Amino acid sequence: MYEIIFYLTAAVTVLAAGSILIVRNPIHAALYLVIALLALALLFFLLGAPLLAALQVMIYAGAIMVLFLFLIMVMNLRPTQEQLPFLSAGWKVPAFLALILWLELLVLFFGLLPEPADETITVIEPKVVGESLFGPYLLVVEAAAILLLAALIAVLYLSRKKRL
Amino acid sequence: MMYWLSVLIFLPLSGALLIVLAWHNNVVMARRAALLFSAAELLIALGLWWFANPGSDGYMYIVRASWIPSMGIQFLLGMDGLSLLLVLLTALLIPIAILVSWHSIKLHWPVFAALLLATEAGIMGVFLALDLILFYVFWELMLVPMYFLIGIWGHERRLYAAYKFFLFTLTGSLLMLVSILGLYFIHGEQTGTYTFDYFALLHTDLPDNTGMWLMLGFFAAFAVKIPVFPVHSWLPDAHTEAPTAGSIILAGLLLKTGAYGLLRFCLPLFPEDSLEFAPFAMALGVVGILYGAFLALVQEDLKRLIAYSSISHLGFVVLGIYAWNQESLHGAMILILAHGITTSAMFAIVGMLEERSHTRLLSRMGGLLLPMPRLGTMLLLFTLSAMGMPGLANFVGEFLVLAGVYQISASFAIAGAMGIVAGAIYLLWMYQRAMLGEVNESPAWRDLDLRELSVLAILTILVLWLGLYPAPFLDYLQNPTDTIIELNTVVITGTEDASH
Amino acid sequence: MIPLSHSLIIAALLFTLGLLIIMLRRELLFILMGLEVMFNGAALTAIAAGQYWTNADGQVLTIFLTVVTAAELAIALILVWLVFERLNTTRADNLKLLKDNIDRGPP
Amino acid sequence: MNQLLWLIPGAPILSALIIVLLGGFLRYRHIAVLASCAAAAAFLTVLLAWLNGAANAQPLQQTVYTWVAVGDWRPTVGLMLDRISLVMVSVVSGVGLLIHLYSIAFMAKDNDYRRYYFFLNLFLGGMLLLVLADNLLLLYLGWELVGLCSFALIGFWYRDPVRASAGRKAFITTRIGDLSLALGIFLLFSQFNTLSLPVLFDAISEQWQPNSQLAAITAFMIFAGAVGKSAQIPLQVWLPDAMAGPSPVSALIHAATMVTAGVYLIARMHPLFELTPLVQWTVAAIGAVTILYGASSALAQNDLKRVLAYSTISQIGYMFLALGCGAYAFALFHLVTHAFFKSLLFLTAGAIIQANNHEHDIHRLGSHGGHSLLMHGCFLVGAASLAGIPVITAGFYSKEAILTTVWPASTGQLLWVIAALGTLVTSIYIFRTYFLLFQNSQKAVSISPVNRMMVWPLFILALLSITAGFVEFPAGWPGPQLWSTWLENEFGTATHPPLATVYVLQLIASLLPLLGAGIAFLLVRREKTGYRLPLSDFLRDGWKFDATYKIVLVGGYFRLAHFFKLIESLLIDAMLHKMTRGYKVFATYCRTGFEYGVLNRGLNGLLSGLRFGHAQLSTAQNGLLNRYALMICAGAVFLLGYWLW
Repeated sequence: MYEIIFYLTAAVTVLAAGSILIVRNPIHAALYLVIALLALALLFFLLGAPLLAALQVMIYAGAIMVLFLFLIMVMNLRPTQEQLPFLSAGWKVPAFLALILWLELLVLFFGLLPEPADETITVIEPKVVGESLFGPYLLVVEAAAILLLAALIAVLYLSRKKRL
Repeated sequence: MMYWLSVLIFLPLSGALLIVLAWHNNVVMARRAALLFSAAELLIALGLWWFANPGSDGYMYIVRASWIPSMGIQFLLGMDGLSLLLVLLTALLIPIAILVSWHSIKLHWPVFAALLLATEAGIMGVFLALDLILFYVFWELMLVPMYFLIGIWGHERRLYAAYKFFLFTLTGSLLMLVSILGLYFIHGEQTGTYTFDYFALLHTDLPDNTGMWLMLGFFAAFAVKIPVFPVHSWLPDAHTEAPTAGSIILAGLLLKTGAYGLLRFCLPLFPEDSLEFAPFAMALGVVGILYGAFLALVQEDLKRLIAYSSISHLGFVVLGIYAWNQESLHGAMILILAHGITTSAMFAIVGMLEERSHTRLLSRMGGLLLPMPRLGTMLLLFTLSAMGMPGLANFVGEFLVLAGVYQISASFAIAGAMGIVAGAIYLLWMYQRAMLGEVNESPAWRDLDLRELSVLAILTILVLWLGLYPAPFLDYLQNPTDTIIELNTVVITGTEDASH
Repeated sequence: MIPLSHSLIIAALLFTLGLLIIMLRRELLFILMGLEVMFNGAALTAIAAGQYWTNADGQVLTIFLTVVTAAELAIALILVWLVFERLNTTRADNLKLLKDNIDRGPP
Repeated sequence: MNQLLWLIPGAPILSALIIVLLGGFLRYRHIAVLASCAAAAAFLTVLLAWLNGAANAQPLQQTVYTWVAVGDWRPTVGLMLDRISLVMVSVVSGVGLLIHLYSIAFMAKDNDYRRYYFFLNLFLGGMLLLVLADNLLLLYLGWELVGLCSFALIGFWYRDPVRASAGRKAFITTRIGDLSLALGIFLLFSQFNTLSLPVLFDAISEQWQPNSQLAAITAFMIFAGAVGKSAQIPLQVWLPDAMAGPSPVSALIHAATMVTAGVYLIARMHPLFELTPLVQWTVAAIGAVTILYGASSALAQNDLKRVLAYSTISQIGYMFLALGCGAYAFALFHLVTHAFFKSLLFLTAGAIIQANNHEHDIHRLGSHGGHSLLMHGCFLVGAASLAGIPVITAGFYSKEAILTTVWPASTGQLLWVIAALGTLVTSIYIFRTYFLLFQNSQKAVSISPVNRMMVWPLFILALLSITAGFVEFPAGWPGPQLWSTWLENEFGTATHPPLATVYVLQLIASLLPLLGAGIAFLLVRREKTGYRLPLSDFLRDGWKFDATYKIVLVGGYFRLAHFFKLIESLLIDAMLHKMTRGYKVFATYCRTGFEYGVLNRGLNGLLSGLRFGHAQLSTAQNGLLNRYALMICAGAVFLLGYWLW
């Protein structure tokens, strides 16, 4: 049962991501992306990472998607007039390359990884993650904070009407 | 107490930085700040003087800190009587240069002030450094701002003069650098410790010819700065084209670094070779005395005339240094001070004349004593000092030099004494053409104002002090002189031992 | 039980799809979305691996990945907006200012 | 008393200092009175010294402070008052005081009084320092200081270029003498390592043999210094021109005091000169020649002050003659009397010239006519004393004393004849001047009354010009011989020939001035009809010394200087320019030959190759985002494939 849910969710994720490739309307694409992200959050949960699942919903599906939508709204984008990939002439080479890449990864995973020793799913509690974050990774957290601050400043700067 | 020596160097540097950063477009504040910094420097120098004991042996103050230990380079400063007096002279002349430039510099005052202060730091460093590399650093440090002082604020042919100045002095100092490195490696190979420490290098055993070559490297750098006869050609141009403050620093201080270098490095590091070289150096000195005096006679440009007179006077210094005895060394050192004061004052006066009439040509002056009695009197006083009037500063130096030289060689002394007569001729001729006779043209001559008068009054007091009561200064010179003379006797007894 | 390799295959699929989006779509917003997909593929890898070794580090890495994505996306979006404002287009093909032009010669 | 010694030179110098510093706040009267008070202070101190018995006691000494300190050698500002300096100090301060008083009225109309009194006071101080110095270094200071003041006062009216040049000439000419003096001092210093006079005299007499070469050289050098200051041949050219200064200055500096500094110097250094008869003889010979030179030149002058200037040269010649013959006491004696009568003459001349609108020519001054009786009388007294009219004038006694001692010296007869001839000519020229000046004086009463302040100094000097001689009667006379006995300790006694010879010589020497006066009377009468002396142009130009020096020395010197300037510009600067140009040529060659020919072509080839490659490769740089992503992907594929394989 557990597995079924998992694979189903995985299928949803992949399908949603694939749909982004082919839809014309940006709004639709955004919706597909939300679906993919939410599905991914479920995958995280199923894999035993509840904290990350929650974060995924909040940050990606919540915040980032809003940004996308907001931008699409502001720019007033119409459904794109571009030739869709499958109808255009240039789709074969990328598709081929992507296929090869996927195969290579497949080979990598099957060829190199040992069989899992433990069959049960172990849930890693948020507490553990938090201890790890504010323990050995404290400095990285600080760095991330600074990165965010820098991004914030950069965005503020770029959005000014009169730049220096 | 000791760290004041470092303060002497870094105070003007930080002052220069502060002025450039804080008041780069506020002329009034920049002037005041520059004056304040140089005055503070003067106060520190006076304080060091006050607490120094003239009778103490060797160096009164020493600062030693590690700088680049892997190469044996230290931050080593030391002050003996000679350095002390020259530091005092430097600290005195910089505020005077600033005061003289008060209104005459129209462009970029803050930068000008900063460069002046940077030069001061360089000169202070030269007079204090006892690590050869440190010395070399300061030696070059004072060159660069000077180049800009001439090149930016000079007169019509300033770029030519600045180039010439830079090329001459740079060539000399590169030769010195080669010599410094040579000495360093020879000493290192002999003792195993590679160091640029002056005291360590003092007693280096040099192979026969090497010593002479190394000495000549040092001598080349110092001779260009002094300047000694065949390499003097940059001086008249640089003096003539430099702004007044530049001329004051050039004549009053930069030339002295050369003489100081001879006394501090050339003689003590290479006593045997210097002794061997002494007759040539004295001959160069004598030639410089007479040659400068002759050329000064036929100059039209007042600044050029004083420049050539500097060559003549510095000839006495070289003569005195290489005569190498009690009287002549004292005389040379006093003459260094006296010439610094006298010539600075004369350049300041010429600057004041130029400010009023925009000319330095003697042919366009004449009769100026009538509209400007104070200026005329001051010029007379310093002219008299320059020509060796007893009771004024230069006389003590020249008399002692000649009295000392006479004991070594009468003919050099006679030739040098003829230089004094020649000095009287060209200086009086100059004075007559500028000050006496009928007034030639009449721009709005006005007499000295309070600022100018006070500048000259300070220098007047010094000239009289040095001339009438030089004993306190001479006391400070006793120790350095004794040190140098000891070297001479060591050499002589040493050779005697070898012959026995 | 779900083997690690399956998770990784899904991750690889996601990554490849994202890459395809980037390579094939001409609209800047789509490209950014493709980028998101790729990031998420990477995040899935990290979490799956972390769970496999029962280690919190995978999740920590994902958190940082999220942070970086957020920062990147914020700046990228504002840039897209600027591009749209200046050039009035969001088509990647129209943004060829960096194209080298041999006829102009070296600068 | 020892502690007051500094006041003698110190008072005038301090006053000079006050004048230069605070003079701006003072008016003429204050400055003049201050300056005169300073001179009076100096004179009173000297009087005090006399009253305290300085004349007979040991020399007074005072060390003011250590001047220079070099090792063990510490020359001081030290003063010494022995009998020689006492004579000089008395004369200098006395005459100086009188001339300060005279100047009060004389300079009243001049605007530059501040400068005048500054230099006059400074001169007085310098001169007193010179004669009081107990070491040669300080003496040299005074020596130069008076030279400076002389320079400044000769060129006092500096707006006239001729006067300004005269000052410069005086300074430089004496400086040449000073050079020699300085070298003499160096020589003494290098020998004895001291410059203190008493120590030096002991050392000289102990260490140097008579006739030794070193002593001769030293003595000669010092003598040359004295020649410059005292305007003897060949350095006499500056003195006639020095008359460009105000008359009181001429009286004080160029007649009474500074020019006699050379005499004082030789007298002071007499232990050295006594070692070297040759130099002594040279001194005498130079003196004798100068007597003739000055007297004959004075004969042909038309400028009143120049007559007196040449007369001064000639009279100092007498002093040198006396010095050369070992009669130091009589040299000083003549110095004193000369100071009196020559200042008298100069001051009188100054008053006459000032009263006649600065007219210097004696012919025109004579034809003006109007001179007061006082002027007439004073000039007559001075002239008589200068000529040495027997018995009643001071000049007679001093000159007689010299002439008597010259005879027994080596080649004394010849020298005596020259000196006697000099006496005759002296009498002729001074009475010629007198007759020319005052021939018409009965015609008119005084037109401009002379100021009271100017009269008193003249009276005193006139009185001294007559009575000063009575302290020393000639040899063989029944009067007292106070002077020579008083100075015996310092110099020893002067010899004189047997009394019979003495009387004959004295008779001849006494008659000569009277004869000269008669000749002068005849000469003046003929001169009015247009007669001119033979060689008068030659004589008036001072034997053409000036012209010769101007061509040979001054011209040569300037030519040499220009030559050096040429060398500087030709050799040194031009060489630099040549080097620069050569450097430029080399650089140009490098540019055209190497740079263009070799480097550029190679570079161009390389460049075109690169351009080609670039054209081929730049198709990849198409700016399309998707293509770039494609390429990244291709790279990833390649890398992964590489690792897998």
